[in-house]
Amino acid sequence: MTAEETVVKALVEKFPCFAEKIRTQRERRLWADVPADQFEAVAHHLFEQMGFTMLCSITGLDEGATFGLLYHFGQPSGMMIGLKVSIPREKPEWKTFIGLFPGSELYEREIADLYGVRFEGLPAGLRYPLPDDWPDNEFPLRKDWKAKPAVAAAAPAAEVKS
Amino acid sequence: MKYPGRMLGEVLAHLGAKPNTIKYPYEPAVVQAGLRGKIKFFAEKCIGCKICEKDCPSDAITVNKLGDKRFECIFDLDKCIYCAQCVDSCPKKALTVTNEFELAQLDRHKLRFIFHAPDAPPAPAAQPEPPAAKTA
Amino acid sequence: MALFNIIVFPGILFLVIAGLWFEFVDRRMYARMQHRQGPPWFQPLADFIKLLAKETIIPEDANRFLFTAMPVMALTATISAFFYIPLWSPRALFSFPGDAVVVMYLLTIPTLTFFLAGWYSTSLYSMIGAVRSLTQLFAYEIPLFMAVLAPAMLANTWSLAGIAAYYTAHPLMALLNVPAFCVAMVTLLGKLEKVPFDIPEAETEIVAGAFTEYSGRHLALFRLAVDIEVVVAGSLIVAMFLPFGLALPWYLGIIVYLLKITLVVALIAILRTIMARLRIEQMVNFCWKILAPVALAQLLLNLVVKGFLKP
Amino acid sequence: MSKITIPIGPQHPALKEPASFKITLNGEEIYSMDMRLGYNHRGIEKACEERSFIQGLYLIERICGICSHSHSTAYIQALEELAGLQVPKRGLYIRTLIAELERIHSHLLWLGVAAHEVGFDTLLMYTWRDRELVMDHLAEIGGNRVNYAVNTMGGVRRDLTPDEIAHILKDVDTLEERTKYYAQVATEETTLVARLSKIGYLSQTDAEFLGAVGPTARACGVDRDVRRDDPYAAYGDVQFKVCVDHHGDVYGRVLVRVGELMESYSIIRQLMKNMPDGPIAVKSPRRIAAGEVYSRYEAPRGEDCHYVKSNGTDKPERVKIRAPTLANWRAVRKMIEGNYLADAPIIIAAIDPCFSCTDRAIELVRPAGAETLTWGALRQHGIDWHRKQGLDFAELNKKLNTQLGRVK
Amino acid sequence: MGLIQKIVTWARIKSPWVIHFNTGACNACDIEVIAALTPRFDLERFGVQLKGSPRHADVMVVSGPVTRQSRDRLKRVYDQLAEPKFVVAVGTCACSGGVFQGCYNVEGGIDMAIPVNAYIPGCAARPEAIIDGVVKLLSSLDPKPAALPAPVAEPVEKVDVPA
Ligand code: SF4
Ligand code: SF4
Ligand code: SF4
Ligand code: SF4
Ligand code: SF4
Ligand code: SF4
Ligand code: SF4
Ligand code: SF4
Repeated sequence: MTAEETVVKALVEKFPCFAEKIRTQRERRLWADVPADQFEAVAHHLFEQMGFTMLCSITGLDEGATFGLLYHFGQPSGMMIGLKVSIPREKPEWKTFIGLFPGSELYEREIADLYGVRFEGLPAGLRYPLPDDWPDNEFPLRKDWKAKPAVAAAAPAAEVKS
Repeated sequence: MKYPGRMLGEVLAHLGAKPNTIKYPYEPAVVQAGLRGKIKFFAEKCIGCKICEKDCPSDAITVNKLGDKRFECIFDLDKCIYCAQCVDSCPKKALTVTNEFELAQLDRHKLRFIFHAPDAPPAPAAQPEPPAAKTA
Repeated sequence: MALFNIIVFPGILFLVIAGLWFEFVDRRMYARMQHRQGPPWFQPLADFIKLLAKETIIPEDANRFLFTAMPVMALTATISAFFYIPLWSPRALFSFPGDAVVVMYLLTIPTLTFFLAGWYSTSLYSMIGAVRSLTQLFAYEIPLFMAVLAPAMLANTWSLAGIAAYYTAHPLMALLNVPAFCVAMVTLLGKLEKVPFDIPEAETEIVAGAFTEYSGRHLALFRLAVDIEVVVAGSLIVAMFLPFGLALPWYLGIIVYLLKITLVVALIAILRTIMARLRIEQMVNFCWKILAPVALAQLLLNLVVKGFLKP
Repeated sequence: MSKITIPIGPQHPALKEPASFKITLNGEEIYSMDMRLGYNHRGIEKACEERSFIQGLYLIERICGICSHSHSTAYIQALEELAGLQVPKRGLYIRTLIAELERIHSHLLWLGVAAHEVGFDTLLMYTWRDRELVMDHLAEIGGNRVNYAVNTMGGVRRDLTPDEIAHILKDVDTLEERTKYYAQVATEETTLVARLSKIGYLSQTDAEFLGAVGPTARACGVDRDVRRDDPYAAYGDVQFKVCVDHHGDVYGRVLVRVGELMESYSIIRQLMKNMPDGPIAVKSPRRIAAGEVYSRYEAPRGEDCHYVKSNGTDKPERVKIRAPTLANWRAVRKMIEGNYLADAPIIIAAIDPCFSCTDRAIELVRPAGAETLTWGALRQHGIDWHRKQGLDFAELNKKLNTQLGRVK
Repeated sequence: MGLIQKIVTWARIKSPWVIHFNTGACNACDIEVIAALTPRFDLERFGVQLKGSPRHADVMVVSGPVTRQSRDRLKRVYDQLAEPKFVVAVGTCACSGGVFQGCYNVEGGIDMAIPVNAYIPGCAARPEAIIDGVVKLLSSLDPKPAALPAPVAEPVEKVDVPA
């Protein structure tokens, strides 16, 4: 049995709802959609029981009616699993994972800034990466967001001293 | 063994040696043969397909049709990132890279570089239109 | 004649030229040891003139009086110290018993002006730089004093001219002072705030230390004061530890003197090329745990030798 | 004693890129640090969605100029996997060669910068002088000293001539010798060792927990390297050892990077010896089939991850970049606590931060709720601290002010 | 022009102290600026010294496109420079925004925020190109520019300068 099959089997045993949803793309690359209510349990299980101790990145996705949050967990052996959870666009709220993966702080702040997702439990801190004078309720990575002149103000070169 | 002044020997040896510094700009720079510098345009080869414009990552090249099979090409040297993708993309090899890199100017306007089309064939003495003003 | 001596030679004009020249020597050697070409000979002069002609900004909440007075004070103190040091003959321009101590004190003044200048520029970096200057001063001043005392004690006089006369008479005695010379060289790096003791102006930590807010004229004068301090402190070291060739005719004497100063400047340049900057508390430890005991041992040695010679 | 907060950055000589840190000090000791990143945020991820794959490649390459090849390779690997392109062997070897040359230039650069941070400019000058050899080769092969633009979809853009191979091999020998010398200097120069060891300590557990990557993690004993764990390009074909060290401090990070330099020389020799013949690229389509891919790459600073999602057009649907420095930030915060202010620059430099992707901006951080410090308060703090150390500036000040006729 | 003026101009040309500011560059231009100070190129030949404090500098070398977050900082640092001051834009980004034109957080070239005295295109501008730009700027200050070597390649085509 390949390493990928082992991981899939272990996961399906613990969370039967995965049976259909895990996709093996190639060596060391697994993908799965996870229901929102199961996500925390799955993440803890991966971290505590299966050696997926690295959180490589959190990717925000704009999928129309929902926002996707794609968590990539890795094992030191190189195995990667991408877990996607969808949260509704009208109520973009999700939980922070800084207790389990402290490194997720900046990734979460980034998504909060760029997509407007609120992370419950994320301590107040300096914003990242948008500028301090960025207007509220402008989330540049949402698909319906277009750079407005007010934001991308490109004042012409006033005078070029030569 | 640890001791302070570990580099003493090396440093003293270089004190008398010829410095590593090149003579530029008093002597011309020695540049690598494949250096990607300013792009050069051959008007006679161009067919006006504008693939170069489309692939340019930084909106630095503009090809204008002046008349029948006559094209001029405008480079904004202050926008070009000298990636030579346009050279790779051009189906007619109407563009090449040169290794000219000393492009500094005090006046930004001088960084717009125009390769003019060859003079129009004498018959229709139509005055070519001025290039469409690009948004600055 | 005295006026000529003060203003032209070996006075202010000479000091300015020598200061700028030795800055060039130092920077050029530094560059060559790093395998690069380095600045042209007129560089320090060009820097100086340019700074004089540049706009001078005084920070709003700085103390205007102190801010402008400090560079002048640093400059005057260093220059006046110079007149008490015998250069190429056992005589100095001015001399009185105990002038060695006065010169040492005068050379402390520039550091104090750096401190005050930094403190009253009220910028964060200047203030940290200022405090570091002072902390560093307390660390190196004692070993430096002790190191300089050693040859004076042997010569049994507190006058620089007297010391010079003594060693001209007993040249071999100068060899006894080699450890003190080493201590003095190292502490000199601290006094001149050169690597490894450039902590008060560590560029990567606190920008330019006490001078961060200085610009134009004031900066030019400060830089000049530092350049001249190199020559003056170098002269002091030379007078104390390398008292050779003082009996030569004056033209040879001058050449020998210049060579000796060049040697000191070269040593400074080499030392600053091959070391990394220490941290302030490492520097203090080093001064107290290593330099001070060495200087003390030298003092004891000289005492014993003197006891031997007496009877 | 009260704690004070000082801002460092975004414009600061120790940081060549803008970032701002707020450091809360307890005396001269650092109590905590927070940072404001974002000065370099340009919005590349959004811009990628608005440009074609090929235009995006040049944009991605310019996320960071120091390891431009890392980002461009991570991205192009993702595209090739999406499009199902089989890159010819020779193309992969050239890509790997550039990757290793880049690692050499980056580590030499870092060694110099680290030396500069502790005031040892001579080492900076020497390492950067030798780095020019690598830059020459990169310019020779790629056509530019940085942002070589070697990658293209389906392979690489320029081939190697036998002459160049011989030339590179010769310079690798020179560099190997120089590196051995620098390793000696770094481990034997007392003043340097005094400044590097025992500062910025991070334990192995913390390194793993905080998600540190690259040399930063390997210097703490974390044995991870994407080149070995998840091989890409030609790394499956070469033998190399992953450099791990257990010092956990800045000194350990120097050792790891020097060790990696030596490994890179050996990798380059193997690549040159086994360089296959054949084409260097395959033809690529303009549109790429829908799908999503996660690509990993071991950049000089650690693991670089790119996620690319395509929707079947000639533009990507989503590009996500997780640069190595970003992953290391949490660890830096931990490392810096309890060190002296004077060591802050070298500790920060020790992870080899580049903010251009992460965004370079360091501001020493203020604890939540603390009021802004006025100059007066800061001055008072300085006085208090030094009085505790046995220096009383207040007296001095008073005297001075009375003398000047200004009664305080 | 009086003698003093002449001497001052000479000193200014011979002693350009530089402060480096990155407004959001990709680092490549920055490392090339640093590389220009190292042994192979050694800008100190022309009297260039890299300074940390804006108060000490004459020339501000700026790399990178102006991002929203760095714009105000840039202006502030520029204001802190003592007169006379010059700005050199290094790299295509600093000249126009380069590849980052149109990114939402990028405002464009340096001249959007502060006046620029010399533009050095290139991505990244080679150290030689930086030297070339600095020398061009300095010689423009000189009423009688010293003869500079001819450029490596002659411009072949007619150059048209739109008004
Ligand atoms: S791609 Fe070539 S042929 Fe087409 S417009 Fe551009 S230069 Fe002309
Ligand atoms: S070299 Fe690159 S940036 Fe310049 S015109 Fe060609 S494609 Fe555009
Ligand atoms: S060669 Fe390809 S890219 Fe070029 S014009 Fe023809 S189809 Fe288009
Ligand atoms: S780390 Fe970045 S800012 Fe620092 S020296 Fe290197 S390139 Fe410059
Ligand atoms: S790790 Fe740093 S040097 Fe490497 S590509 Fe990323 S930003 Fe550039
Ligand atoms: S972490 Fe630094 S070196 Fe790496 S890509 Fe980002 S800016 Fe560049
Ligand atoms: S990679 Fe850097 S510049 Fe690009 S979007 Fe992310 S934070 Fe911004
Ligand atoms: S001009 Fe090019 S190399 Fe320079 S900062 Fe911009 S993208 Fe980077």
